[in-house]
Amino acid sequence: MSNLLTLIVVLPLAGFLLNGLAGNRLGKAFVSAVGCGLPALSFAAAVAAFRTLEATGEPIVDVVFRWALIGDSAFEVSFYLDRLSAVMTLIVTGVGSLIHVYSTGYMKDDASYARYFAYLNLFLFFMLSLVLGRSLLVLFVGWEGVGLASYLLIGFWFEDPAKAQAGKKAFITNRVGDAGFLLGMFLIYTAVGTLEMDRVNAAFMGPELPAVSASLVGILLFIGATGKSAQIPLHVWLPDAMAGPTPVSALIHAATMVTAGIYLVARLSGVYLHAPEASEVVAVIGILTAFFAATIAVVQTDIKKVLAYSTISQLGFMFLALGVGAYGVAVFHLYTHAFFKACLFLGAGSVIHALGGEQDIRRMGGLAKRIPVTFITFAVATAAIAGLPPLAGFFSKDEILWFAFASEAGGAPWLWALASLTALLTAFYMFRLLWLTFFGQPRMDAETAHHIHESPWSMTGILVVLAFLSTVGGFVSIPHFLEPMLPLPATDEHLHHFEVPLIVVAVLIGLAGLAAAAWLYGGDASRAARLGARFTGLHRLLSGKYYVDELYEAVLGRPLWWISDRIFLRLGDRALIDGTLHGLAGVARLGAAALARIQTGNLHLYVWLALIGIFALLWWSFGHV
Amino acid sequence: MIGQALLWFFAAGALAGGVAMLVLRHPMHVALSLIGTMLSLAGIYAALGVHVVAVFQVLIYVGAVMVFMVYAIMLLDVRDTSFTSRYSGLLIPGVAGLALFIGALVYVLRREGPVGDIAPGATAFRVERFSVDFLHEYWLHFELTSVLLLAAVVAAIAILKAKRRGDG
Amino acid sequence: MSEPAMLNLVLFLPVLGMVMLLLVPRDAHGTVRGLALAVMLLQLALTVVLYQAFDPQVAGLQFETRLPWIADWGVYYHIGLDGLNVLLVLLTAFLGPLVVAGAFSAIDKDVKLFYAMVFLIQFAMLGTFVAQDLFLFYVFWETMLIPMFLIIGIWGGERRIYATLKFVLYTAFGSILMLAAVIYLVLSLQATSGITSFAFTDLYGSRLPLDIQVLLLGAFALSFAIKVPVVPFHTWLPDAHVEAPTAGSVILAGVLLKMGTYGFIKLGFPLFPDAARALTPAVMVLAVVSIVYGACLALVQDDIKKIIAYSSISHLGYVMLGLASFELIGIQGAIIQMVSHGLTAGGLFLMVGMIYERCHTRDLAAYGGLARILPVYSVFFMILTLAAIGLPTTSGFTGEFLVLLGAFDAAWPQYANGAATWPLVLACTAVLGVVLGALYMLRLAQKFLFGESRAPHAPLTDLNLREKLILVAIVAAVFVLGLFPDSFMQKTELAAREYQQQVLVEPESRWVRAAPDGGSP
Amino acid sequence: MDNGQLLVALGAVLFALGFAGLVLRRNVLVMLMCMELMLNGVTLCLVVFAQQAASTAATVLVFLVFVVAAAEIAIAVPIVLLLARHKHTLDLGAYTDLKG
Repeated sequence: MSNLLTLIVVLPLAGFLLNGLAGNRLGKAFVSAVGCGLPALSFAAAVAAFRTLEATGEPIVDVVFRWALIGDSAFEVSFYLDRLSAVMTLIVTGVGSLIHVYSTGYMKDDASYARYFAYLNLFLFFMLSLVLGRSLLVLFVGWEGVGLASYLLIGFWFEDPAKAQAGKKAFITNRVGDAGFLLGMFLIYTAVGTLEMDRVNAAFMGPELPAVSASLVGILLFIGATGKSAQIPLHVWLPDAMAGPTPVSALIHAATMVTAGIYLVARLSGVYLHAPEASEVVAVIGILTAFFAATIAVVQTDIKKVLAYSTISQLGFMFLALGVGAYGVAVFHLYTHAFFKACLFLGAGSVIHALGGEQDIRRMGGLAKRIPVTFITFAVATAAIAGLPPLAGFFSKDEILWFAFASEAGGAPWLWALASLTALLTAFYMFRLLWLTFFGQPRMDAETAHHIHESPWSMTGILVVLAFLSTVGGFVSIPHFLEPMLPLPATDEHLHHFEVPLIVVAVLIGLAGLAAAAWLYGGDASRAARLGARFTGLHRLLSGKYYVDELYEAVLGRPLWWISDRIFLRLGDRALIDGTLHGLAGVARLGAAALARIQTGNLHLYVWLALIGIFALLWWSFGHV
Repeated sequence: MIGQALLWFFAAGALAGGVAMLVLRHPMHVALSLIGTMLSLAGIYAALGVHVVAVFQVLIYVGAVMVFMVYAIMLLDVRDTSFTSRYSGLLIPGVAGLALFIGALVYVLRREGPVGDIAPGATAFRVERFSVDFLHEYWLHFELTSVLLLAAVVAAIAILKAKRRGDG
Repeated sequence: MSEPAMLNLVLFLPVLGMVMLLLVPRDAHGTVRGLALAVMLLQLALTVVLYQAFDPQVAGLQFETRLPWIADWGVYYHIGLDGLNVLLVLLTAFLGPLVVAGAFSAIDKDVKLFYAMVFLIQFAMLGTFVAQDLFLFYVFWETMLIPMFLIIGIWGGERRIYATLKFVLYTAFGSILMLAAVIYLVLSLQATSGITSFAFTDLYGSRLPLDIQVLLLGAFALSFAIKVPVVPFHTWLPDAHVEAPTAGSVILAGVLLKMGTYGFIKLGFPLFPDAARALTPAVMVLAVVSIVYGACLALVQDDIKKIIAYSSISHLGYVMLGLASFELIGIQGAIIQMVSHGLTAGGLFLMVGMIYERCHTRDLAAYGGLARILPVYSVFFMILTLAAIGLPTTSGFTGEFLVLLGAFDAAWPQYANGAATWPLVLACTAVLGVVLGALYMLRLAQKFLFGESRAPHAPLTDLNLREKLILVAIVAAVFVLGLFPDSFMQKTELAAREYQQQVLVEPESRWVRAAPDGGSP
Repeated sequence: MDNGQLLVALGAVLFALGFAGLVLRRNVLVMLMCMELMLNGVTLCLVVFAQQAASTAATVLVFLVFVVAAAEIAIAVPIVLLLARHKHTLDLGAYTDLKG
């Protein structure tokens, strides 16, 4: 089938239109069928397309229509499936379909059920455009579109102003990144003359480099990626985005949308390969984000916020991999992360569901026996993210650490050291979360405790599937699969004897984190409390998330408002411009008042003045005729 | 020669009437001197041989306009401040203006020299030629004139109605 | 019917409509409204036929009519469609029925006069677009002022007198200068080539010294800049919008503001190409200042109409930027952005009108959570908001993207070869304006649609069928222009290219009309 | 002094006298009549020039001036009547409603 790619993209759109226009009238069963069925069909189509790709080995191109033709510049809407986008498409449609099914249970009693599924399908549509778009333009359409879907879903319960506010914050922060993206895109267009990414890559890989600094392009596009993938300095929106329904956090803010930045960089690897400075920036920003987010996650008390910072941290890992040239590895981690982070979020959703909406881990505890399926899957996913073998996270994280250490395209020991420290923190805060949630004494009130129940099979079933994937996913070597198009960077021969010791260190780190969490939070968690009391300053700094939000508000938000209100509106518009106008009007009025004195109403005077006027004219005409 | 004398005679009459209008106190007297001036002018026209204009001058001005005027004066025979002090506050500026006017006139007449002699009794304004031309070439103007008159009639009526509304 | 005749019919249909309105009894409001809508729909249908018949492969004018008007002065009744005006004519005809239908419930004072004024302004706007003779153009240009003056002055809000005076004085001031420049231009053409002509094509050929060109362009540009409006000539706009009735705001934002930008592209820059090139920095700076300044001001307003009014300033800044880039992509983007702004701002003003009819206030603080109370309304409002932000798949994106790409494309080479850095700085600043756009529009949507549900005069009824149809039409147009702009841009491409040539190509090789029988050089 | 000069001068003097009357006299009706005098002065000049040019057009113009004068007076007199009713005086000094 020639239009398979179009079909993949359009199916969720159909779901959006159906559910959005008629969903409320058609009942929940219909909404669920459309909402889950079409993404599933899309997944099936993706599998079919993948098989075709496997069979032929040639990328599939699907030209849909011409968006614009201006002079010699053609902008086409076309879809492009190669190994990279195939992996992404399978993740997006696969995990996406699972989360749709999960949502039928989670959102069962929500009044806006149809609206929810419409938004979710809309998200899938844009995400697939992003992943499958051949041109940067189509990618950008998807890029902005997923931002929109994210905005709508974060603010899904819009009656709470804080939630609506969080959606807005996400959108605006992303817009800042998008400005960079746009500039990068313009620069590419100016230099290469096309926005089609395979051609852009080819142009940069070709014998004649385009007359533009690849690093500049790379950095500009990376600014876009920091917005979407919540990297420093644009990471502030993701924790707030947890205001949305939990399946949304799992799908959009963990598994798929936030990885768009990684996809973008991997997609344009041709540019980044020739941009060592940009790659360095990517690596440094990645590792810094990973580290700082992990430190914040250590003290968070909201179950979803912990996971949110964990997501930021893991995305930082992926950028680290991209920065050292290991594109395939980054995608590998993206792939495993999609499974275990989705599993964690959905597990958290199940916990929240069980506790009737409670999200504070200080009021949880002892849930292991009450909701066993959730507990087991959550534990598996936690182990996976902590990097314990043989779970999925172990493989991908280990490869990242290795390339951070040994890659000749920017690897360095200090990157490895910081990454390992971050991995330790990761293991620690994840097991802390596990302990506080599932072990120890129950800390919720009796009423809540009484109502604790395991979630319906539509939710637990998905958890099991995802936990299974988190377990075995690591055995599919994505880097190897991608190698034909995203070759791994060369590593320093002299360092190869470090490979095995490093793996051992990584495993030990994971176990150390586990042990530390168990020791600190085991029993009544009094050790942790004492530790917190000793380092109050640090604790406050971490709990305050390094006060980045406050900083932005003080440096950007308030000055912008002040300038707009005081300088532009009051001084510029009202005082200067309107003031000048009203001043002129006043002068005119005064002049009129002065002239009005001649208007005595005395007709004789008027006539006499006319007489004088006639003489003046006569006088003038005598002079001139 | 007689024509020339008549011309001078009527010119003197018109001038006298005009001056009298400035000094006479009673509006009726002013009106009578204006009629005198108009009749003198009619005489001048007749002497020049433009009988059509002369006839119109008498018919329209004296016959219609001034009669209307006289009626108005009789209707409004108010002995108010305009009667007791006939001149406005601008007496001296007004006289000065008049003097300037005359001065300018003299200046121009001396500067420009003769206008060109016009023999009394020239035949340019023959009645039948005028009539034929008027209704052949200037029929549109003729019609427009009637429109103007109609408008004047409507306006006069409107004013009178306005008076009634204002009073009531 | 032949196409030129049809174009004349489209132009004079509003006049016909006015005459027909005269025959309807004063109190038969239903008949008046129905008649007005029918005429507008007929006009739209005819315009669509014309648009379909417009051949994108033909450069220059199509469906031309040229009749002597004041022959002694070389004034002709000369109209025609070309690539620059064809989309704007379509936009005007498209908004006509929506304006009329939108005012069905809002206007119940002097209904007949109101629709007569709408027709008159429709006539004047179409005339301004299709005129190919400077004299005719000026006549239409000035005619627009009168109905707008009355629409704001009679059916406006509390401070309507202030607003309408400000509007008229501003605009009239600009027009006077333009008139002086027009007269000078025609006289100088007469002096140099011996032709007395007001035809655009003749005037394009006149070559004046640079300093004169700068002065004349200044006069034209001031008039156009006030209409656009470009900062700092903009303060009439918020007042006019706030006080105008909905229909007035829609006409104002939808079409009237485009007169300014259309003036630049059709007259200002091509008539004085040397001056245009010399003044490009100033124009671009003003454009970018408008983008940022308008956005910042929109951010701190509490009156919904004012927010949209200031956003118009920002959006038209993009149009100016595209026009002044003299890059084909930028010019095309500017044309699309004009149409797009007409749709989104027009639609938003219509929607504000709809809520105003229900709640009688435009104060943002009075509202909240409308998404719960008025779900259908909110969906439409959200879509138009997103289109105003320039989200991809909407018309706003097409315009903004192409304008920015064009500006950047023009600026980068200058930076790369070391000629000038400022164009690049301006282009980058304009790109940052995209962030501000999201900021103020989302602030509006946020306070208006989300949060706790409250609104004056609750309970409210959601949109009725008439209102839904109006909005569906606009939203459909927004998406068509966002998803499939190609066919529209094909129609404008040749004209955009010609405009670019007129301004950029050095005068030596520019076409100059030969002076007839040895007139003085 | 030839005839033409005489008559043109006469017309000008009549015009000047009328104008002076307009400035000097208080009575509204008298002022109206002064205006008629001015008109007569102008007409006289017109006739003289027409006579010189021997043109019928000028005669037609004279005729039109007459008609205008008649129309003028037909409206002016009712206005004066109204004014007099309203103010109970013909003194122009009392009519200062248009004072700015």
